[in-house]
Amino acid sequence: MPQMNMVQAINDALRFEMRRDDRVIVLGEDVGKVGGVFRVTQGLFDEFGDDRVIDTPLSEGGIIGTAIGMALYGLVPVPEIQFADFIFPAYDQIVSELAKYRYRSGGEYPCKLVIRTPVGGGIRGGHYHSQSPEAQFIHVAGLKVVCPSNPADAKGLLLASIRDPDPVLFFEPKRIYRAAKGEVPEGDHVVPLSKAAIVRPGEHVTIVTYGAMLYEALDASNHAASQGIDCEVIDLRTLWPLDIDTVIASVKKTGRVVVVHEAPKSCGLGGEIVALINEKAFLHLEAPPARVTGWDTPFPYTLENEYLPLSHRILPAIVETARY
Amino acid sequence: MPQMNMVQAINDALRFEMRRDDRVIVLGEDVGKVGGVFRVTQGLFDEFGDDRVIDTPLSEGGIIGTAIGMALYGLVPVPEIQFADFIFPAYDQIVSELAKYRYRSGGEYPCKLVIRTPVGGGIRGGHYHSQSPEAQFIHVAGLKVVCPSNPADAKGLLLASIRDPDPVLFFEPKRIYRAAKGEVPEGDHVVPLSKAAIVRPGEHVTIVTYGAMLYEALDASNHAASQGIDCEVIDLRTLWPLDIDTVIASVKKTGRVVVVHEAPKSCGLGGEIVALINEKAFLHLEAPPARVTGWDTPFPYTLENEYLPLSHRILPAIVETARY
Amino acid sequence: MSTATLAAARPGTTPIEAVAPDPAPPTHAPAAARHPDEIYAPDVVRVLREDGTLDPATDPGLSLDEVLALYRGMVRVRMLDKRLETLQRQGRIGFHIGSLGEEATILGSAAALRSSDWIFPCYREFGAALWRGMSLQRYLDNMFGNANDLAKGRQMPDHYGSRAAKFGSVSSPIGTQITQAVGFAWAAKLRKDDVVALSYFGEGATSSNEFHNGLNFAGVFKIPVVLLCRNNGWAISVPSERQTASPGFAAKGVAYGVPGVRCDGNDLFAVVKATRDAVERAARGEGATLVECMTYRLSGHSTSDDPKAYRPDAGLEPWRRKDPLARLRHHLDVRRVWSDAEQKALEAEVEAELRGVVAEAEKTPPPSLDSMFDDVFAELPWHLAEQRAELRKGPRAKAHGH
Amino acid sequence: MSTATLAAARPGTTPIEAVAPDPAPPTHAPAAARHPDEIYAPDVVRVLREDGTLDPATDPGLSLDEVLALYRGMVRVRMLDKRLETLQRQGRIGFHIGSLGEEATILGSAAALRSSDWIFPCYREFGAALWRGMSLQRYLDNMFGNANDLAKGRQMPDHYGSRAAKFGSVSSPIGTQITQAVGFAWAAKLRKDDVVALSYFGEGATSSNEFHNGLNFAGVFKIPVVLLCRNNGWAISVPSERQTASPGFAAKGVAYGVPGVRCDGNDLFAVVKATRDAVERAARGEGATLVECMTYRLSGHSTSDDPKAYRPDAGLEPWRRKDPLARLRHHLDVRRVWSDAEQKALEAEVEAELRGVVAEAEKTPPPSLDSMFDDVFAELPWHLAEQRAELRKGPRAKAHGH
Ligand SMILES: Cc1ncc(C[n+]2csc(CCOP(=O)(O)OP(=O)(O)O)c2C)c(N)n1
Ligand SMILES: Cc1ncc(C[n+]2csc(CCOP(=O)(O)OP(=O)(O)O)c2C)c(N)n1
Ligand SMILES: [Mg+2]
Ligand SMILES: [Mg+2]
Repeated sequence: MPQMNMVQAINDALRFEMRRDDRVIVLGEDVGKVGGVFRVTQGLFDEFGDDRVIDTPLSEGGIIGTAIGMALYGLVPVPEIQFADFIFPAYDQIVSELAKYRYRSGGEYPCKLVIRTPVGGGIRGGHYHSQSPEAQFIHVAGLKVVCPSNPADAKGLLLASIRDPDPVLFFEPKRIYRAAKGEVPEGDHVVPLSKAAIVRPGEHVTIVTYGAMLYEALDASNHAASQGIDCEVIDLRTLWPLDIDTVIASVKKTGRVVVVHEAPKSCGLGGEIVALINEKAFLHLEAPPARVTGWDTPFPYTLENEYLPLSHRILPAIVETARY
Repeated sequence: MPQMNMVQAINDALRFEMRRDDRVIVLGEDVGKVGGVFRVTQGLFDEFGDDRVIDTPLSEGGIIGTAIGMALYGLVPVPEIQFADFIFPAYDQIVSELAKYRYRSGGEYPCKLVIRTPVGGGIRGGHYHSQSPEAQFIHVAGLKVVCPSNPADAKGLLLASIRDPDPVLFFEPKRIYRAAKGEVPEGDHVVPLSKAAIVRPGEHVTIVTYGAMLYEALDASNHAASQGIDCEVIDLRTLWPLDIDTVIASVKKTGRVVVVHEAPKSCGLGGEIVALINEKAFLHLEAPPARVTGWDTPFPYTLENEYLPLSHRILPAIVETARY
Repeated sequence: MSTATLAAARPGTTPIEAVAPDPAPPTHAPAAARHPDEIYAPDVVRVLREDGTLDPATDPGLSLDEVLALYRGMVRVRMLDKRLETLQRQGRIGFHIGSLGEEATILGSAAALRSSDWIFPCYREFGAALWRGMSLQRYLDNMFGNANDLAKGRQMPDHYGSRAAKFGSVSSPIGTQITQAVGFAWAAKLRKDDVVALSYFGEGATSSNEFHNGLNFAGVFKIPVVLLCRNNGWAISVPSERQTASPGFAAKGVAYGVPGVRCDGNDLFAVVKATRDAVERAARGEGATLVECMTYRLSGHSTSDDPKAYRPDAGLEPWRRKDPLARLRHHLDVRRVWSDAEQKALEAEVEAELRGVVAEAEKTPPPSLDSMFDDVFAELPWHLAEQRAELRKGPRAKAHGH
Repeated sequence: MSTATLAAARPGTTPIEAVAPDPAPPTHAPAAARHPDEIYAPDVVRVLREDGTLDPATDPGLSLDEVLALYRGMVRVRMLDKRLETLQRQGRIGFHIGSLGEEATILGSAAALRSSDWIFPCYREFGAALWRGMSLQRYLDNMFGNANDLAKGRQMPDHYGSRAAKFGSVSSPIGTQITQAVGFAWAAKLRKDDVVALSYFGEGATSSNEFHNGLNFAGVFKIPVVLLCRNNGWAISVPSERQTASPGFAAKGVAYGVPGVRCDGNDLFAVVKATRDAVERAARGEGATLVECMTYRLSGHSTSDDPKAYRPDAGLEPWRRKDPLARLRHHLDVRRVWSDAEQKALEAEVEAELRGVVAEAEKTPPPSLDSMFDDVFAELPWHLAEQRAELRKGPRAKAHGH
């Protein structure tokens, strides 16, 4: 199997699916000739031409609005939003329209597309090139939300997302775009949605996380291991609808849980996971579920590494939860 | 004290503050001559004229974007969004700009305004005249979120919101715009932000709610009382930053909690409250905190009363929590 | 603590329009004054002359059968509007948003489409849906939100969609359909299919984000789309001159390299002409056209609105004289192709039809409880399965509506 | 389960531009070809002639002192751009977004404002901030995100704001400042203050929602605002002809009843003239003007961009010949008011200044940990007090940047 980074794996998935299914269309700002500002769509313009890899005007509402129209026609658009921070001009089209199309039309008009967008910190992007807005989409009924943590999953989840009948927000953790490397199956490779991965089995504390913070959780787990704490690390992969069975089974085993995400704490996915665990495994809890997240501030520039829930902040939460 | 409904009380607050402070400006769709589609701004156009009560073009982005500019100049705009469902075209201005202005400018540019908007179900408004998007704003650092449940609070919280130095989303539960009536203090009347009200003291189960669902929670509490269950009902009033002390004190007393809101369950404010209770009162919990909320579907039309977390759905949750 | 009357605050159903009319008289001149004159501007497409004859220079050449069919359609729409308003006043339906005065714009534009073409509607064009073949029964089912409603009772009245009629899904947020229509037609272009999309929107919607996005993409990518602005003078209480300072709505096309055309929107023939030209242009591969139909909303914005609060009745007079139905009837009279007897028969026929569909819709039960959880996703995920089970188990709410 | 190399995936700092240039040659003609010719269109305001003299018909009549001050300002900006690019390459700052080739547009427009007027910037106008009196030290502090940065190190480099300079807060989301500028000027108008706001934006931003909203409100309410479009030919890799099919960017004003003016953006005098006229119009109460400055982005979009991937160097030639600094210098030479010796002295002076401020900024410590929680709200609420306490208590991250 070839070694790839995340950028290459996503590119591979797009290329594979565009060859297989001529309904798949890529559109967005700078996705064409230059191949995207992160080069994720590199080479697609040359292979598939201006009709399937489309540089658009600078308008996220226009990108998503027209992609919705294309989807209603029967194409499978895979629009790119250059940074997740810039998805908000299209928020109305996404939450009022895309999310509700199938439902509000009584099934007359399913509307399927995949919005790809780089997410999260780690590139010194400050306020507007670092945010993780997944909760703002999970709360809205009708959207699926995916966030891979490694190249193989990135390819497999993207192919699953494109073939899934529902609209998907596909968040790509840009911090690990190039840093996460690994073997990626050639050709067709699907990682099913709504299935988490137990990346590190363990007995004492469950860590639920996703995206770039997986590596921080693993690093903290290694440190915890040296203190005799054996963590089970779950990579959600699909954030919504999430794999509740895997989470609950783990918590029933460990009785202790730490949720880690980059997004701000309040009303983030972490709170939802804690509430679900309360509803489904209350009597198994040996310690209060902990959250290690971005602070409830805008994403800062210079103090980025103090903002992110990196290993050094996860470890104390693990220890405290284990010792509770 | 005069009797008023919510519409009258809010109107009274606006009129009072506009007389007191000539920096206060009302703008929005149909707020002028016709006094708003719910008549909340009725009479203000006649009293204050076209320069302070402004009918705008049909553009929420324009309304909020220009209101931000006015606020930067030193005015205190109180824009109205006709229905909370239509706030999303302005979402970028709110979450990317308004919420971050003070922070990103290092305090050079505080940006203070109050967005008033009718929220929630109860008027047979279907998908797009019924939603409760508070979580989509609470998650974003820098915004305060308020939701009154009665005329006196509506006036007092609105005056507090207008005088508060931070941007406030002021959600008005339209279901009780006219149905909630009560005495409202004349003249100046401030209800401080971030202070909840214990509307019904009780010993057995804490109910945390806000807005129109308060009355459903009270109704359910009355039914529960006849089964010997004594509920303490907390009206949050300010949704963010919420009055954590009141909530935690109550849960420490009762050990049992039911959170009720109209918004969809997943990643809603309910999950956040449950997680906070876990963090701050874990050892006091006698039963898993329960959530009674809108379902995770778009807001339906005909089945509206089956969608909303009305008394008949709150009661079983109270009983189950009490008997756990 | 609150001094509110708690009991009173558990309402049943508050209708949206539970608002008192503003007693204050309007203080600035209504927009009404503006349009009747503007219709005579040299650039405005007109066909039907005051004397009831057609201007041969612009006549789209409809056959007599076509004209009569459209006339019948317009009468049907007007009767339907009246009936729905009555049903709403009687509390039998919750809401209606009508097209009084805009029938020529709506029917004429729908009639100018080819059968392969698609409509992306606003909320005021049920006449176009019916013209395109949506059954009246299904439309009434939507008004009652019953189990037979194509939208499964999930949306407000007048929010439907019909794939069979190539008529998109109505939603409330203003303007969103414009960009979607552009994307849909773009897809057709990419697939080399001979399909044109037409998007309806009010002049108020030209202020929305999506007007800007839709028009801009349509211009840049030469999309086969017709962007049809119903300029009916008002966006609820806001007159069109407060909507923009541009010389008109068609003129906005310049900003996007999209040609703009204005027509007399109360002249059925002019609407057919302007729309048909635009459809043909699109089909020839020449791209989008912005068509402004200059018409007038004779009724309130919807059954929730009382226009007396912002618009003096007097301002309506010049527009009442331009009533599109009366003008068309005058034309038929001049041609001697329609009689009072035929009119009576038509009205009786529509009346009978209405009575039937209303009765049927009213007696159809509401959608099933379970249906609330369908179609959020293609398949029911675990959390919705749980919520459905909870709803099934729990006590029932008092139903409303039915 | 994942096969990823987990260790490798804990990066330190990946700079935004960690991207390889695309080796494929560009396949369609660059926009570059378009503008140099367009500048000679009859409607375009021009002053500075090829021979270095000024056209008296349009000459804004700057004094020699003013001209020299602007020339010095432009040289300073260009030297600063070069230095910042170097600092970024050396890894001493994280990012820079420069103005190479756009100096006349930026300085000329800033100079046309009165001291009471305000700027709502895009991200490429540090030259205007410095012209308006923001200190170079504070600007460098922002580039380093240190404790003296007015933005307290919270935003990326080139995202600053200075109340003293009447220069708004730079943010990344495209177009948002346009509507804000309109609202700001609207407030001034409501308060009857003699204040005009000027908003900068690129031609790419004309596709954003907020261009539409800002222009529309500016037209309807006759706002004293200058909407200044820097048409520099590119929005990152997207040429301006893919941004719109309109005949030009100034032409978009028609859609809003806002007059549009184009000027040669590489002609300092033309920019002053067009902007000053617009400011005066606004101050006279005649409302907004859309000013398109036709210029060219000679550099990449930012230090994160490699323009070779989409723009052949050859296309730059006609624009290099129109370099605004060279043209202004030629004018000075023709007037014999500037010498090579003066140039050398100026460069030495700026060089010394730069050395000082860079050293100072670089040695200034990062903002304090606590500062992360300030200014989210005016007062620290409980949840942020808790989070601050948690951060204080916990182990420290490895710092980056410094
Ligand atoms: C985004 C959004 N904002 C506000 C509304 C409320 N609203 C419904 S209809 C309407 C006026 C629309 O006017 P126009 O576009 O002219 O269409 P018309 O009703 O005249 O046909 C408004 C403001 C809405 N539906 N969506
Ligand atoms: C809403 C939004 N979308 C995308 C981006 C990413 N982006 C940054 S600059 C830019 C191009 C801007 O082009 P233009 O407006 O012409 O300004 P210029 O850079 O040429 O000065 C893009 C797409 C952004 N910052 N904001
Ligand atoms: Mg209208
Ligand atoms: Mg540009």
